[in-house]
Amino acid sequence: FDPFTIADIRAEGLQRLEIGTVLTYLPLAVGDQLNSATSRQAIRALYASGLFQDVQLLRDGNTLVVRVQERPAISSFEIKGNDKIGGDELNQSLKNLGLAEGELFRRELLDQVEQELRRQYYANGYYDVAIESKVTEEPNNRVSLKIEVTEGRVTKIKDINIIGNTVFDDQTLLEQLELRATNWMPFQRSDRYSKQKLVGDLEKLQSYYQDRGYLKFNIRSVQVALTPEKESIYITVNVEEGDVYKVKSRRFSGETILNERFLEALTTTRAGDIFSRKEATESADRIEAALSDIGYAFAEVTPIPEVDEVNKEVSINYYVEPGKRAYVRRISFVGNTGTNDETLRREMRQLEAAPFSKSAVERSRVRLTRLPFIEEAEVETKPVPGSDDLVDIQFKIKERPPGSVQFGVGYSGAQGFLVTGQITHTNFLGTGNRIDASVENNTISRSINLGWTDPYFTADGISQSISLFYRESESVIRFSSGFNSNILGANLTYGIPLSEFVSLRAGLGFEEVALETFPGTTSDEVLQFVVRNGTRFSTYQFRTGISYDSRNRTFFATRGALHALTLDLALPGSDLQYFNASYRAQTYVPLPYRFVIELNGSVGYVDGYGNDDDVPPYENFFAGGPRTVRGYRDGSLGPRDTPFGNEFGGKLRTTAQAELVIPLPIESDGKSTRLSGFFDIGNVFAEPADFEFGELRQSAGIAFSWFTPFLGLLDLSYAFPLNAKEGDRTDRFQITFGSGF
Amino acid sequence: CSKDGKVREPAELQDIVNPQLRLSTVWTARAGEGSGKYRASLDVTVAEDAVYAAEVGGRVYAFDPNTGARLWVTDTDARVISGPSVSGNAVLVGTMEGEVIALKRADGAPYWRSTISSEALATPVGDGNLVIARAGDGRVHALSAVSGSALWMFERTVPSLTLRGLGKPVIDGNRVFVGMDNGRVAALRMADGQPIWEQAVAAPSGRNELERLTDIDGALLLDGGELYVASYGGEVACLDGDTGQVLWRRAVKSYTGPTRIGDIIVVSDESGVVWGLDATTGAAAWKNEDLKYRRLSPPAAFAERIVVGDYEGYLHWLDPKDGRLVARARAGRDPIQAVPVADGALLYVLDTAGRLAAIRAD
Amino acid sequence: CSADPDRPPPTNPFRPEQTSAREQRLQAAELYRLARRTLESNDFAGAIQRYSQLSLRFPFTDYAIQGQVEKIYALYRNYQPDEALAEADRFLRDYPRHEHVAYVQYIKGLVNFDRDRGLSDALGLDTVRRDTSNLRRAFDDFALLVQRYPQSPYVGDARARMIWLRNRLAAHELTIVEYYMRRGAYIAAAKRAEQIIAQYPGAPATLTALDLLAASYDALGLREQAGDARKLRQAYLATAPREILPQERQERRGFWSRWFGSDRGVEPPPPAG
Amino acid sequence: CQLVYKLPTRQGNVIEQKQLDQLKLGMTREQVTYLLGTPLAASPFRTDRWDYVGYYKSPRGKVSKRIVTLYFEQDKLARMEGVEDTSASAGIENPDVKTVIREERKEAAESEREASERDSGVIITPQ
Repeated sequence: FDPFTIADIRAEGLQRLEIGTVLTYLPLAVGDQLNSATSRQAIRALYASGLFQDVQLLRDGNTLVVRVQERPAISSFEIKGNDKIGGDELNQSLKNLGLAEGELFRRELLDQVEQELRRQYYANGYYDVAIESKVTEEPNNRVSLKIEVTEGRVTKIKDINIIGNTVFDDQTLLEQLELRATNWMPFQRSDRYSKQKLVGDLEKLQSYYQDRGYLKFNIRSVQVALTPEKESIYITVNVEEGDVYKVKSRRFSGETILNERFLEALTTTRAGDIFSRKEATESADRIEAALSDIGYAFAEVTPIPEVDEVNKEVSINYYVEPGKRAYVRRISFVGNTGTNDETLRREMRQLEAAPFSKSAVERSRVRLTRLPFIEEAEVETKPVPGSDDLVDIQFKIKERPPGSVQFGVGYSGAQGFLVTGQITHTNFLGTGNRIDASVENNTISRSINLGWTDPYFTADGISQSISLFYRESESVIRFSSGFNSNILGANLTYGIPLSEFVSLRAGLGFEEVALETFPGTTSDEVLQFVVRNGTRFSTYQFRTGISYDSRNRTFFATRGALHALTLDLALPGSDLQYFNASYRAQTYVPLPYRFVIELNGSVGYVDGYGNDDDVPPYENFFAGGPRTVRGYRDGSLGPRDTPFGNEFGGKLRTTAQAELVIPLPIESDGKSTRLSGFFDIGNVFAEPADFEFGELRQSAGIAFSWFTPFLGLLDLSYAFPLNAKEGDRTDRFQITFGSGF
Repeated sequence: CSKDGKVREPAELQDIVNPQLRLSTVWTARAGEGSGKYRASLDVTVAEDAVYAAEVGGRVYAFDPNTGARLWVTDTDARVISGPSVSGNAVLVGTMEGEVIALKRADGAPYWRSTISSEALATPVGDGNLVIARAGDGRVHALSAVSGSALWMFERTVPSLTLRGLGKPVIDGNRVFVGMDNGRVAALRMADGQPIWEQAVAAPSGRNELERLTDIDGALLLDGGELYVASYGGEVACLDGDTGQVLWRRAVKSYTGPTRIGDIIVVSDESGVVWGLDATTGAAAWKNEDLKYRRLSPPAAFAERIVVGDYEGYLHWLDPKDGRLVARARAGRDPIQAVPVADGALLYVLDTAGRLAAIRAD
Repeated sequence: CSADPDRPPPTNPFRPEQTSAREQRLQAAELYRLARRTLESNDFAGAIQRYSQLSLRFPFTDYAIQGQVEKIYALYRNYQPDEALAEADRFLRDYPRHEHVAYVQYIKGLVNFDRDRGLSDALGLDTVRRDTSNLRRAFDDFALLVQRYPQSPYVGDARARMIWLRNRLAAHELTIVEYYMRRGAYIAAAKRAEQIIAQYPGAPATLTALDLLAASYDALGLREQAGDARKLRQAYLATAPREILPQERQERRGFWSRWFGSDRGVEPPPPAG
Repeated sequence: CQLVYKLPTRQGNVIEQKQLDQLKLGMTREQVTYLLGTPLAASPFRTDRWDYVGYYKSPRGKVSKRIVTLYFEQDKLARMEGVEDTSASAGIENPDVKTVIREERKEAAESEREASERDSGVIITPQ
């Protein structure tokens, strides 16, 4: 229509909205010139507001008539039948999409949701799903939406078949993969097919071969086939193995920045070794980490294999691209409503106003996720506008409830049945300090412990912990020589890191002990001790210890070693002056075919010093039982008291355990079960001088330990005492479980 | 018409008022454990002197066609996934380890073994001097029938998601027809494997991998110069054998092969509906929905009627004129996925548990 | 098979079109008064329910629009911050020129202001160390209110809260400077201190920031910069002593009480009609 | 050096001698930033001078620090201080390779142990 100046503006078709609203979004006003350009612009502006389904500009004389049809609002929105996929995170994503009661309805929104739901079902292995959405008109320009999902059967992997593998058998290769064919395990989820997991698995297969010298290994093709009833999936992987390659040499190219000496130190691929892609990529990562230590955050180091086909050798050329140097301006945290900023910032390995190191930032993110009160941490690097080498880093934190209550039940030969309860709060007032209270009750003793730990007493990670405990033990019932001891104590300890595997522990302790003796059952030695020292005494102790721990796992380790030297000294001026020194060693020697040799050894020596060399009976060492020498009843080795012949313990204990770990077929990575043949040797002596090799009791047998989801660590052992002397109490079969360790 | 509950409930069977055939089982035999938990293309093959069957455990059997007595059994000690088929004096089977194994027809003695590029999912077929074997990765291998040595190889890419199983190639004189997973049929020259023609039966359509499935898994039917093809992509088509030109198409989605009786082409579709199509025009003569969702085996012709097996081991006979159910028999409890084979007066049926039965109708 | 149970029978007598417009307004007014009384009796959940009913059954009356304003207030008092903010944004989008727009903007500020105040705030414990993004959003909401609706009755209270928020944000930044000093990252500490001085000039934390700035430059051996920092500190002390009293004393004067009581005195505005 | 293994602290710019040698009087601020990067320690209250500070403290406490101050008149480089003394530049220019390797090894050991604890479902209250 021909242009005219607007005298008045009128709106038609408004239901829920007001004329004021239209005028706000309409870029035209009375007196403006209306022509094809401005009218097109006006229509686009009204559509952009998202309020209207249809907009028309009409002319009535000099009045501009804006005829609109409002978008219907959603009166009700419902998804039915989606119990496998859904829950609140689906509703949340739908809300963000704009599909919630009260929002305005758009048809393409519904298609988007349907596609998203179908994609999620396929990703979880539900190929048989049927999704149907219904839109019903309702009065007052409203619509109600209903999406009906019929999930059908889940599709499981029936068989994964690898063709063309000669060097490694199917079983070894299949174990590397995350996807597994359906096996006997209940609640198995690894047989659900997902494309991402398959891609990940193919990479694992590729690196399994390339880490063992098969540089030219290649996956020729992969077929994923579905049965017509859509209940099973067959995966076929066709591979070509190629030959084994050895490393000939290594060289560095590109802009290396660092001098040769540093680069040599950072790479571990030596000439003559079998080529391993893992070694090559790890060396490249180390160079990248070194470069990013001086600000080359975006450094890229690619190990390029230069292959000499004739004699099957490869020389690795580390091509370095340092990229631009960058610095970090600010690090900020979002989402920590329950945690202090400092509690997170002290985990950072990247500082502000410092060179930007991507590996340091990633390490910081991983450290955050390891905090007990953090569930998830994501990091985002944003360049600072106006500068070309400054970045800001933002960590998005998702917190986890810090408190936890644990109950455990246990049983061990020495302590009988054991019930433990523990309450921990890992983020007291957001400071990251941990407070815990635990109660333990078993047949021979009851104890209550209260603990408070600050992992970052100093910014560099020296930890401080304070604990109070009260322990009542009635050893009159169990084996020992008939006395009760009630100990009330407190400890202040500091943990000081000395190097990446060595840490020092130092601190002070105070103990108030009360002994109870019973004329009928207490042994003479204890009675003499009480005569000399009375029944109540308090000791001030200096506790220290240094430990080297490079084991790769706390339980069922397969590599590394542990050496722990501890000394508890009752200081002069306390009622009793004695010291308790012990050394414990544990080394793991991996053997081929996943066998492991575990060697344990321990020496403990307690003695008085200065004028009285009396050692309180409850500090004596005992031997026998699962922790020391299996096959003998708990604590039954060593000197006996007079006149009842109960075990009295001794000042010196020496034990050694050698175990050959046998790999189990059912659970190959040995994370929660361990079967081993063992040989134990050890004993307790009243005085160090009494040590005699012949007296050391020996035993050999089979042990099985298993991490049960409910009972904690379960230890079973069946042992044959080899040189039991008469009077020894032997137990061939011994069991302990629960947190009694 | 209950809205929720499981998708696709198998239809209940109604009794047959007056069966037109009196069926009796002449003999039954056990061919090992059958296809076990796998979905395999193990079917029974009938020759003049013997009936052959194989099992996933690796054993291949030969039985006397009339008495069912076992002539010989050989353990190939491999996971047999397809076959057996007869070629000249050899019996051929395909394995999951990508091997084609030939045994002497007379006594089952090992003849030769040859490795192809992937799982031999389709039954290898041979014309006495050349054996055509199809591998799961989309390659068609031609092996010498005498020594198993590779002669030529034809290859097409395989879609990222396919239906398990491959169609049995059909040899016709100096050419072989192959129905592929990408919904196309190719005619290859037996001499050198060069493609004579290639024709798309169904084009992949739909937004996700599942909707784009167009496999031709059922066996092709060559009859009088025309080739009848059923594809999962939603089309049954009739192609001219020489040029591959499409004579007619019909929108029926099926993963099992068609069969012919009189001038009716019979195909059972993916949801268990049995269709009768006019052979020359493709128009739907009749459609029987009584066996919906009963996971039907490929149909076959026997005693002038159509026979098809289902997932509970029943055999159903339909009248070719109007598709009505006219007779029913039951050999065992286990699903019948292999196509029943008629030879003279007997119908040989193999179920997935390895039970082989010979049935007579009069 | 059974018809879809929840499809209303075709001849549904309750379809509003069949009643006349005048009768409709009467019913709407009645429902609105009922909703308002529930609101005033602090039964916020019940009020929210009635307001939704009002806008569902009589969507085109001005009562419904007024109901929407009061529903936002009810959601805020019912500790549903996300829904309150969503309703508020929807209202501002639909009715940008409504007379109560300033009130809705003010409520948005209040929602963000109170959102993270948990138990430890109520106990008066020092939560200055935690995530401040909601406090920043509250600051921006109030700033928008003051800038866009200068004569609205809520500007006074909004400005007071903005000052309190600014001091709170400055104190938060200060804890980070203190940490970097302890950690020995002196340039990081200096840069953060400079940012506090530049961004929050009036806040009491700025004074301590200046001390730390001088200390960090000393540690780095940049004596001139350390001298500048000390000179700036003197200048600060001279110009606005009252404004930057140390943080604690300002709190104790009971700027307004932290408890849940008095600062919630803000009632929704009376209805238009 | 002290016994306790502390975290390394690196602050400020990485100052490389070969970049410093290319500095010439009269250069504009952009040219200087192109060579040395943004001066992290520059103070907003003194716009006429840029301080490039490099600082590194090794885990054992060995500190290497370097300060280069550039004075500008009418946005042109007029005077330079600290450009020659290359005493501490080694510590600033080169990464502390020993620490990098040690940190990587420590991280790998910790993450492997932590992963095993998570898999085996044990909740170890760290001592």
